Amino acid sequence: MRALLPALSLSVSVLLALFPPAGRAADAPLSEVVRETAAPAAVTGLQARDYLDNNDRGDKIELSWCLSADDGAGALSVLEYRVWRSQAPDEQGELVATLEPGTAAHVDTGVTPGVAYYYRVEAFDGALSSPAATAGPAVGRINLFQTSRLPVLVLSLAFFAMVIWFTRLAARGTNLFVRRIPGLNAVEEAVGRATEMGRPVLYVPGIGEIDDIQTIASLTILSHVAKIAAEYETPLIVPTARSVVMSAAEEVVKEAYAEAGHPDNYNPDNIRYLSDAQFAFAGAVSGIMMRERPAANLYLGAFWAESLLFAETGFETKAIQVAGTANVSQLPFFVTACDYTLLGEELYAASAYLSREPKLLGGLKGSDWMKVITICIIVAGVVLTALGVPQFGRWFFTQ
Amino acid sequence: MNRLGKFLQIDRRWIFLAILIAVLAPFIWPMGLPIVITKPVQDLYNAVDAIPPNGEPLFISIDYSPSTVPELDPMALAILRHAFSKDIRVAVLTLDPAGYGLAERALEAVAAEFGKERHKDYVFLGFQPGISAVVLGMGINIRNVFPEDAYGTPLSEIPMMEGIRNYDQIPLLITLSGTAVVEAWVIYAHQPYDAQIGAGVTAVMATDYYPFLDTGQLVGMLGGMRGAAEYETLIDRHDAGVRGMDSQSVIHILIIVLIVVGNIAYFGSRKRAPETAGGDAAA
Amino acid sequence: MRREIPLAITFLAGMFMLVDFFVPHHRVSAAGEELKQWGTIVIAASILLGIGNLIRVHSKKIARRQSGWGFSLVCLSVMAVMLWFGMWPGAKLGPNPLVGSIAQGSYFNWMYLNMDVPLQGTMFSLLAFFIASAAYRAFRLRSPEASLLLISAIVVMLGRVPLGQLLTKGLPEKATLPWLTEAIMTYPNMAAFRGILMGAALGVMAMGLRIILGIERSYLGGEK
Amino acid sequence: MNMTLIGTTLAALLTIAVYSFLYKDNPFYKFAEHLVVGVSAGYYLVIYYYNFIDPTVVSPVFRLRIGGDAILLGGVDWWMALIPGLLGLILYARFFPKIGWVSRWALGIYVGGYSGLGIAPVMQARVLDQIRGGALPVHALHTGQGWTNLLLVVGLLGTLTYFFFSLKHKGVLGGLARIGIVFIMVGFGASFGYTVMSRVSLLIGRMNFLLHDWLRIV
Repeated sequence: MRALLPALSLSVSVLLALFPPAGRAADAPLSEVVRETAAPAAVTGLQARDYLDNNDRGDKIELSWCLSADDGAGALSVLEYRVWRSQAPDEQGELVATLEPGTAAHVDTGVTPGVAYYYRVEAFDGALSSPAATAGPAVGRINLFQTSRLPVLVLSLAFFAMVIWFTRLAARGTNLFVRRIPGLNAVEEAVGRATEMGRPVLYVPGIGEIDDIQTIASLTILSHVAKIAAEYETPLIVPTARSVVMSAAEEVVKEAYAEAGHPDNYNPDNIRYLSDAQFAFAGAVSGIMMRERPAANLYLGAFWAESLLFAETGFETKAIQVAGTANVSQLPFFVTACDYTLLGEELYAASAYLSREPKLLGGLKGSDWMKVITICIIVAGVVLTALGVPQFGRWFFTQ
Repeated sequence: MNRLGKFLQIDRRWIFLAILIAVLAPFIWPMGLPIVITKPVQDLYNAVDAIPPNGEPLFISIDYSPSTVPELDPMALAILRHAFSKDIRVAVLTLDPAGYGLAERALEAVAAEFGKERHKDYVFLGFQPGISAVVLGMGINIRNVFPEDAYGTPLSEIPMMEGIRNYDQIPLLITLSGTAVVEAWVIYAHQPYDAQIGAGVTAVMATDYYPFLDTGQLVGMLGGMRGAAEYETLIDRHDAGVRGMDSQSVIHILIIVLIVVGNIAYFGSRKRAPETAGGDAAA
Repeated sequence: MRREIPLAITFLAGMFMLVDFFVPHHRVSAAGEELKQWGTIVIAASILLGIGNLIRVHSKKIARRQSGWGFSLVCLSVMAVMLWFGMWPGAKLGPNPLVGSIAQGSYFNWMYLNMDVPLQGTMFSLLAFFIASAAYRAFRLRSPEASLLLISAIVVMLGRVPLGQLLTKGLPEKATLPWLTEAIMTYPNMAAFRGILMGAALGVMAMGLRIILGIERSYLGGEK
Repeated sequence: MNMTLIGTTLAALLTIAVYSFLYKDNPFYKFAEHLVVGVSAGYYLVIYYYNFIDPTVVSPVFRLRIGGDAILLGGVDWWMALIPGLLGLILYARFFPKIGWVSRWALGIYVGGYSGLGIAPVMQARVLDQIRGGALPVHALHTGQGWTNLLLVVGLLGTLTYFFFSLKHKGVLGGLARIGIVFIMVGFGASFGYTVMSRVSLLIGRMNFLLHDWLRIV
C-alpha cells in the first residue's frame, strides 16, 4: 500500500498536467500532496522601463514578463503574481501589486520621477512563491517626446516639407499644372445665370464651426464668389449657423465688395445668422429659397443631414445648384440632387484653384505627392505581407 | 412629349402622398416581419453584457439633438434597459448642448422603470462644451471635466463614482450620436487612452464608421432604427424600434417601385424627348 | 501691425497645439488643455454676435412693416420668453420653481420638449419625402456609373429591411440580400470611403498648415 | 387639460404645420419656421450660459472672489479665467471701427489652435491607421478573403488616384481613376440606400408620435 501513494500522486500530477481542473488548484485536495514539495516556476524575461503616456508626469514604470510555466496549466497553478519595488537591487522592498494569473504586464504608478527602482516579480500558488525574477534599475522620467508617435511625426514632416517646397516653387513663379476640376467652372456660370435672371445668389458655408477646416475653405471660396457677385451687381445672401462664421463671412464679403470696387453695394443684412440648431437653420434656409427665390444655390462647406433638404428645396425652386463637402456621408445626396458636386478633397482644392493664387497651389501639390507616397506604402505593405514580413502593420501602429 | 414623358414630370407631391400612405398603413395593419441580428449589434450587446454588475459603470454619452431622436432615443432606451436589467451601473453625459434634456429624460424614465437609485446605480453628469477638450480631459481625470454631476453634487460624494478616475476604470463607453462626435471619441479617447468605445449612430453615419469597426477602433455599433430594433430583439423588449420596422419595409419597396417605374418611363420616352431634369450623377 | 499680430497669434497657437501632440510632458498637456478651454470660451462668448444679428434683421423687418413682419415678431418674442423662463434672476439648476430653471418640469424644459424637439425632428423627417423624390428623379440608367449607383442603392435598400430578407430566404447564404448588402457596405463602400477620407485628410492637413503659416488668411477678412 | 396634454397637442399641431410645407409654402409653415428659430436661440443662450459662461468665467471671476479665496478650476487660478473671458469680449470689438481689428486676435487663437490641433490626429487616424487597415494580404487568392482583400486594395488605390490633381487622367492613371469612380459610385449608391432607412425612421418616429403618443389610436 505504501508504494502506491507516490505512484498515485505522480499519476495524479500527470493527469492534472494533462487535464487542468477548471477551478484553482487549491480547491483540489489531492494536489496539496505535490504542492508541499515544489514552488511554481519563476517568470522569465522580466523587463522594467519608463512608461510613457500622453500626460507624462514621470511617475510610471512599465513592467513586462513571460508567464510562469505553471500559469493556467500544471499542478502548481499560479494563484497570483506579486510585484515588489525597492530602491536597492537586493532588497525585497514594498509589495506594489498583486495580479491575476494570465497577467504579463503591469504599469506601476506612483513612483518618484528620477529615482532608480528595482523590481521583483514572483509567481505565487497559494502556498509557495517561485524564485523572484528581478529587473532594474528603472527610472521614471518626464519625457519630451512620445516615441510611439514617431511614424506620425515622420510622415507629417515629410508632408510639411513637400507643401512648403511646392509653395516656394510657386512663389518663384514656376507654373504648377492642376487638372481641370469638373464643377468648379460651374460656380461662375451659376452666378452669371442668377444675374441674367435678376435674382440673388445663395451661398451656404455649411453648418460647421470655424474650427472645421472645411468652413475655412468655404470662406476662401466665398471671397471669390463675392467678388464675382459684386462685379455683376447681383445680391449675395449668406445664411450661417454659427456666430463666428457669420462675423468672418461679413468681413470676407465686405472686403470682396471693396476689392471689386463696389463697397457701397455691400448689404450687411444679407449676411445672416439664423440658428445654431441644425434644423431650425435648415428650415429657415428653405424659407429663404421659397421666398427670395435665388437662382443659384451654392452649398460649400461642412454639411450634415440638411444637405438633401437644401438640394431638394432648391430643385423645386429651379435654381442651378453647386455643392461641395468633405463629409462623405452627404456626398451621395449632393451628387444625386445638385447639378455639380465637389467631392471631398476637391473642396479644399477649389479654394486654391479658384483664387488662382500660386502660393495656395503649393498645398495642393504637396498633398498630391503625399498621395503618391501613401499609395507606395500601401503597395509595399501588400507586397511585404505577401512575402511574410509581418512587421509592416507594427511600423504604423501608433498610440 | 408622349404620355410616358409626362409621367416623368409628375408633380412630386403625388410621391409625397404615396410615402405618407406607405408609412401609415403598417401602423394600422402591422405585419410583424422577423428581424435578423447583425454582427456589429451583437458585438456591442456582448460588450455591454460582459460588464460586471454593481462594479465599474458603463458610460453612455448622449451626443444627439432633437432632430435625431427617432433613431437614437430607442437605442438609448434599449441599452439603458439592458444595463439596468443586469444591475450594471450607468453614468450618462452629453457633449451636445441640445442633448441635456434628452439625456435626462431617457435616463430618468428607464431608471424609474427598474427602480434604480441616483448616485448608487446611476449618475447624470450633464453637459460640458468643447468636445475634444472634454474627451481628452476624461483621459486624465473625469473630475477635471465633470467636477460635479448635473445637479451640483461633487463627484467625490457620489458612491458609485468612487475610484473611477479615467478611461482605465471605464469598461465601455457608448456614444450615441448623429454627428462626427463618434470620431472625436475614437481619435481622442481610443487612440491616446485605449478606451473601449462603442457607438450608436444614425443609419446615414453608419457608413462613415464601418472602417473603424474593421480596425477595432469601435467595439460595436448600432446603425439607425434597424440597429435599435435588433437591440430590442436581443434584450427581448419590443418598443418603437421594432414597431417601425414594417413601415420601413413598405417604404423601401415603394421607393424601389418608383425607381423602376421612372426608368421604364425614361426609356419609353427617350426616343422622342431627351430627358434633362435631374442632376448629373457622374462626378 | 494690424495684420501681423493676428497672424503671429495664429502661428503660435497652431504650432503649440501641433507640438503638444508629440510632447507627453504633463505641463505641456496641461497648457494645451488650457488653450483648448480658451478656444471654447471664445466660441461660447460669440453666441451673442449671432443673436445680435438675428435681433437686428428681425427688428428692422418689424420696424419697416416688411412683408412677414408678424413672423419676425413671433421669433423675437418666443426667444425673449425662453430667456425669461430660463434665466429669471436668482435661478439655480436643479429641482426648483418652474420659472428660472431649466430642469425637467420647468417651463423652459416644457417649451424645449414641446416646441424645439418636435419642430426640429419633423423638419428632419421631411427628408423621408425628399429622399424618395430625389431617387425617383435622379436614379436613371443613363450611364454605366449611374447604373452602378442605382443598383447598389436598390440592393442595400432591400437588404436592410425584413421584407428584403424574406425575398431571398431559401437561397444559399452568399446570394441573400442581407449578405450582399453587408458585402457592398464592407468592401466597395469602405474602399471608396477610405480613399475619399484619406484624400480629404490630406486636404485638411495642407489647409491647416497654410493657416498656421499665414498663407491662407481670407477668413480673417480685410486688411483694414 | 394638464400641461402634458397641452404640450403633446401643441407638438402635434406644430408637426402638422411643418408637413404642410410639402404641399406648398404657407403661413403655418412660416409660423413654425420662425418659432423654432426663436425657441432654439433662447435655448442655446440659456444652456451656454449655465453650463459654460457661468462656471468657467462668471463664477470664478466674480462670485467666488467675494469670499476672498481664489479657487482652482482644473488647476488654474481664477484670474486665468479672465483671459478667455477677455478674448471672448474682444470679439465684440468689431462693432467699434477704431479697434475693430483687435477682434482678430481671438479668431487667431481659435482658428490657429484648432488647425494645429487637427493636423497630427488626422494624420494618425485618417492616414496612418487607414494605411494599416488598407494594406491587406492579397496573396492567398485561393481563399475568398484574398479576393475581397484585393478588391479593397484596388478600390482604395483607385479612389486615391481619382483625387490626384497634378496630371491629366490618361493612360494607367486614367484607368485607375476610372476604377476609383466605379467604387465611388457603388459606395454612394450603397450609402444612399442605407440612408433611406435612416430618413424613413425619422418619419416613422414622427408618425409614432402622432398616432401613438397624441391620438393613441395604435
